Amino acid sequence: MTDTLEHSFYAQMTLIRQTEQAFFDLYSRGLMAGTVHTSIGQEACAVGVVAALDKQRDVIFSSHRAHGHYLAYCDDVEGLVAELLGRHTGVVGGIGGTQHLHKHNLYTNGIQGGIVPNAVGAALAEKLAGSGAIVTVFVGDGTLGQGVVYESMNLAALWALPLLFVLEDNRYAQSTPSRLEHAGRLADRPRAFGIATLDLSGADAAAQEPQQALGVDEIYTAACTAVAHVRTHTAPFFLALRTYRLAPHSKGDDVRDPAELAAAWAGDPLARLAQQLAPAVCAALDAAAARRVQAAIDAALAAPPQLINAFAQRAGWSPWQPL
Amino acid sequence: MTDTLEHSFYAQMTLIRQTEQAFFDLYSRGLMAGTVHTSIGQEACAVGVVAALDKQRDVIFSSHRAHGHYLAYCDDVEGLVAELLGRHTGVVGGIGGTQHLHKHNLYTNGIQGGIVPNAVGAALAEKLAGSGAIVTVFVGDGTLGQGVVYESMNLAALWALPLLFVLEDNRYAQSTPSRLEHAGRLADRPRAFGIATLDLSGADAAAQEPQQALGVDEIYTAACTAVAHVRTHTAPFFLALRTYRLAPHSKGDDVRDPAELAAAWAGDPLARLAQQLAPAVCAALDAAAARRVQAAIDAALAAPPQLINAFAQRAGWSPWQPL
Amino acid sequence: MTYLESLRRALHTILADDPRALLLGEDILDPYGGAFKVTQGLSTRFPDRVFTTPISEAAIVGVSVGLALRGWRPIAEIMFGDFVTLAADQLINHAAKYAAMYNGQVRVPLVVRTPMGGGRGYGPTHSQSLERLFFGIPHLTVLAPAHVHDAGALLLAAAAAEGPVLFVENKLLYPQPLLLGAGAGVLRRSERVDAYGYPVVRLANYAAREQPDVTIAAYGGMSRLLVEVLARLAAEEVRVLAVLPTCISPLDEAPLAAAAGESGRLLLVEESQAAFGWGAEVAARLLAAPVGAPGAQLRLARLGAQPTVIPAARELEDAVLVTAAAVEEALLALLRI
Amino acid sequence: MTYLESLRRALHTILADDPRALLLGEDILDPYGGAFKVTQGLSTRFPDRVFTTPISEAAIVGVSVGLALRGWRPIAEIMFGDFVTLAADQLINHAAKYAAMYNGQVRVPLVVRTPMGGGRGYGPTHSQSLERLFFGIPHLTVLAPAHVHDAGALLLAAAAAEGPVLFVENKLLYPQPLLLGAGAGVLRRSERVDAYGYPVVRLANYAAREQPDVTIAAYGGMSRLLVEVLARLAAEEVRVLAVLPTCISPLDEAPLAAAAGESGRLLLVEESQAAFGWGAEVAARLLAAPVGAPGAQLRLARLGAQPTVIPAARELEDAVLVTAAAVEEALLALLRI
Ligand SMILES: Cc1ncc(C[n+]2csc(CCOP(=O)(O)OP(=O)(O)O)c2C)c(N)n1
Ligand SMILES: Cc1ncc(C[n+]2csc(CCOP(=O)(O)OP(=O)(O)O)c2C)c(N)n1
Ligand SMILES: [Mg+2]
Ligand SMILES: [Mg+2]
Repeated sequence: MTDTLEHSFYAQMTLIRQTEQAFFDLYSRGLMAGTVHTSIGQEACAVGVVAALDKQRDVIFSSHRAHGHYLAYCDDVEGLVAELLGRHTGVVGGIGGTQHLHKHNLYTNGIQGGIVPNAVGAALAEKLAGSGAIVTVFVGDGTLGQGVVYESMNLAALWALPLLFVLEDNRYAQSTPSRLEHAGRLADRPRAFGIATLDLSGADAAAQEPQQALGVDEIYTAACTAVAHVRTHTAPFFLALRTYRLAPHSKGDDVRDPAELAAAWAGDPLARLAQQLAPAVCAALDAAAARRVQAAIDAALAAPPQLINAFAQRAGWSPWQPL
Repeated sequence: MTDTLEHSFYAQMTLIRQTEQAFFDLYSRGLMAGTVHTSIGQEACAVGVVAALDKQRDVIFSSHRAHGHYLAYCDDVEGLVAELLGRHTGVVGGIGGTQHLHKHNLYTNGIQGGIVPNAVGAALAEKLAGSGAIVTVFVGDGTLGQGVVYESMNLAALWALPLLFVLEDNRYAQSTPSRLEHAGRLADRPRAFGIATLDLSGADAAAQEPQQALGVDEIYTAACTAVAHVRTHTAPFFLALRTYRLAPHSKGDDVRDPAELAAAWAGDPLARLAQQLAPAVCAALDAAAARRVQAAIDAALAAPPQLINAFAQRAGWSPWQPL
Repeated sequence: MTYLESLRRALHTILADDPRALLLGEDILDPYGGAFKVTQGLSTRFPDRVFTTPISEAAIVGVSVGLALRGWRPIAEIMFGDFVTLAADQLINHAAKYAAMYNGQVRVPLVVRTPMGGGRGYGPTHSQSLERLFFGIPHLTVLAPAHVHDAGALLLAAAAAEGPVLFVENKLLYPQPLLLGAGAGVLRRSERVDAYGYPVVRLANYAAREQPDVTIAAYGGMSRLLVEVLARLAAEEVRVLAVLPTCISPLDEAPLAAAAGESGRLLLVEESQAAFGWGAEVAARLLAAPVGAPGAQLRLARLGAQPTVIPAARELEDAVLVTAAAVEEALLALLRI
Repeated sequence: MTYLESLRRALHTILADDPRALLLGEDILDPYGGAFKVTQGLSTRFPDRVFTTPISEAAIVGVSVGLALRGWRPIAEIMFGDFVTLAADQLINHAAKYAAMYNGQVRVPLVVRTPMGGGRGYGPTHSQSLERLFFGIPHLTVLAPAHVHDAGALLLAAAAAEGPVLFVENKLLYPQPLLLGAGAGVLRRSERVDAYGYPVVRLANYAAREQPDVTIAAYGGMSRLLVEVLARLAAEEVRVLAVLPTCISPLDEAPLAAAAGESGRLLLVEESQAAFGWGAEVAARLLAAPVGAPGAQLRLARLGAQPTVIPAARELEDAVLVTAAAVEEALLALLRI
């Protein structure tokens, strides 16, 4: 791990953290509507995995908790903030909102599991095109409840597709602990389909005691191995990561044991990374991120109102004619 | 294996064989319409597994290739033949036809995989009722392509349900060999969900050389173990059986290598069982079965025409009033 | 009592009264009590009969079908109505098929509850009204209470039904107080039942001796807009009769035809796109009446969402979905023709 | 050339002309060439672009969506139309959503081909016409050729479309020779295009200078019955104009309205249950025309399957599904009102 790399990781993680904290703030001030799922506590997964990818050509799919993946991939805090504030300057014009993002080669959708076969298709697309690109799909532990995920594992293995599954195992799906959702050890599932698997989830579904979320350096190292496997062998890989969601599932809907939460905060990967760096460096990176987030918010709030006409035209209806 | 048991197995298997051969005959004579999927060559699976069940209380789900399961379960050749001949005396009045049978505790449906969560629900029903009954669901190798099968495995294991999965691995789905459909070894999939598994499928999906279909005695012994596990532990079990479909997928649509087929016919489990018994016994059992099948056909063909009115009334519409 | 409380109480009643009643769904255990809190308190009170599930919508419904086939009375929750697509096969090819295809020898008494509708900025995959997929599917009943109905009583009826029911709740109605009884604010409310025995409510913003100028028919979440529009138009002395059924499919058009006949003008409003929606069937039945019959004289219009995705941004969402202003405008336009 | 051959040739043309075209589906490899043989010859000719799949309908469509998003032109086959329920989520919440919800920044040019319809004794889960689920879904086009259309040409058009298309074939039409050209047997055939550019065919069983007594509109497999009924009624000197669109949803009602206007009487026929079906939307649009306009004078009737499962037994299936006799009867009844 070089210094520069760690600085870059910290810069990205603090940007994600501050962007998402700003979202909570904007909600409480009534400036944002709808819902939001933050990756506070899980930034290391996004940053560590995406750092191992080739951003020029690789493809990413994610779902409801994708802000971190988005920022790690394209650093477009302005487009993201404007999107969540419902501005036409948002990356998808305020139409998709938090769960439905797209920029360059990144795609998200709010239906759990549904993106996984799409990612398989994208991996087949790259393989057929001989582009050398690989596809990464981020899924949560709860999302392994969806049958189509297994249809997808089977196809990815059967057709030897360049697809990296990243499981962000935060041990909860919304309010429900993994042990009430899953039988067996999650990482055994891709293995059963013959998919090479690296299990850093740290425990089987039934284990009780909280464990520490992986740090960004561990994730980056593992992701490099995983990416190399996928790219070299043109074959899928499943990377299971232990992580923890420090914020509520969406907003305020947290029923987890406060002691468990406190312990998890004590192991916050962002804070742990900060301890490896000089305090001044962190402070400077924090401040820079804060300035960018604030500027993005200011710009978004100042953006002109929605361009209903333009949207309507693209979507194929006229806002001036009733059906 | 007692003599009586083997006689009984032979009697059932020859009844299934002759019933299904009669179906082909009825088709070629234009007396039957629609489609049919016979279990010719796979009778041992039906007979061996169902013999291990408690027919008074246990529940069975199956799908498109269910005649064998049906006859092994309730011996109702008359109701089955009439059903396939579209008579109102058919077990479900000619409405369901070959793929949609129901009698007592047996249910079939023609959507691959869809019955599996239904079987999970039935297993939960029996567990909640404390009936001591177990549920058996028969699936083909191809059907493991359906995502809902994995949702079901997960739930059966998570909730410790009395559910026996029986995989009839005949290495083909319709025209497609298993190696073009599946990655990895099929029996590893239930194992990944923590389901106790007995793999008598004989090979992983990629193996090429045909192997001999299991005999009814091997299947019965394995099924007894499996059923005991499910009933004693109130927990799911997965029994993977090597078998072979000697007839086409439905009618005439066979594209398999004739040499492979010939080899499989040489290992026909029904013929192998016959070799263990006295020829006179077999001949008597064959003749008895033939008489029953013929009588069932005669009765069905003589049955009065469809009772459209009765069906309409039950289904909630009037045949005499247009919509 | 709110719409949500009424539904929650009904679930308590169902589980208390029928030992065969079961609940299944994602995140339905206490203290969370479901994403929209409709199941709160139930897992505490009936711990053995409330099952939180994995995120497996197909299996949730599929398991419920198996339970129903085997004598239980499952009530399944699909967290957002948008996800019923994942259970479409179980609903259409399993739940709705077994009784008829087994020649009436089994029953599948199953309720699938789910909240539909937009207006909360949840974006394209969490705001739809996809009950339309199930309209006209034989042997499947689609029920949808508005907040002018006794939502809980309807849920009790659904749970007592012989066959499968898709029970459509509405996200924006959850916090609304029910408008029941003869006087619903300034509106006169009356109730009857349709041919299937399910309630149909009429709201009038004019005196009993008067005739309506125009009739409006809608269901589910649209009641929020109707109540607002009727109150506003009362001030402008536009007499509006609203008619709100609860049984959406199969359709008994008679109560709607009767209400429409009183004014000779009918506006059909639905939250989803109007094309191929509920209003299409209502219109087809009412207008295809023999020439000379009252129906054939009807002036009729339909209103629904714009035919595109439901955007997350509030202003765009308002532009796509039906608003009270749009309802009012459509009513006034209908009065002019 | 049969309907089936026409479709098969079109697939050959598509794969030959567009190197980005791909096929996916169950059992589609040679020598089997698909359950209904529509894909025969393709895997031999284009071995790298024809993918046989596991029995995973959701993934078949989901993978196709991913391919389409990334620049390929996938054509997926669902073996029986009854199984589209399993792909409903991918069609509705993925294929039809991406372009609009990403603000027009992507395209999903995807064709999902599938055979619908009964009449072959396949029973309740292999005989339905479930395209109805997808009517009115924004940004999803439902196309359905009849045998009076150039089925293959329509498939070429579907493959060239910008967005997702559900392409509905019909099992009983597969062996039928296409009826193309000006003279389709005793019937006069003419063709125009609707507002979306898709063909609408008119068949008349009377001379060019005559007016029809009655108009009949239908799509897909119903063409088999229409051709039969028109020929028979010609002998009885009942002049019938049949109009058969290929773009079922979204609906351009204008060609149907024009044809209906010529006789003043319209029978709408569809293979699925009529309630909440295609005819409902047609009827609603035609009849809701302003009072005084020609549409409002229309005498209209609908005909569809009985609202129950489609039985396996031949006699029962005939009793549930629409038959030529039922069409004829409905036409004659409509002539009497
Ligand atoms: C098909 C579907 N079912 C349910 C939901 C509602 N939902 C959104 S996120 C979520 C939990 C997801 O858990 P997990 O996959 O572990 O991801 P995490 O939220 O922990 O990041 C649920 C149930 C959904 N969006 N899609
Ligand atoms: C959901 C679904 N997809 C496709 C089919 C068509 N189909 C019927 S049987 C079959 C093959 C099943 O293979 P397998 O499960 O191995 O059973 P086998 O026929 O070998 O007994 C297929 C594809 C179906 N009935 N249901
Ligand atoms: Mg999680
Ligand atoms: Mg098989």
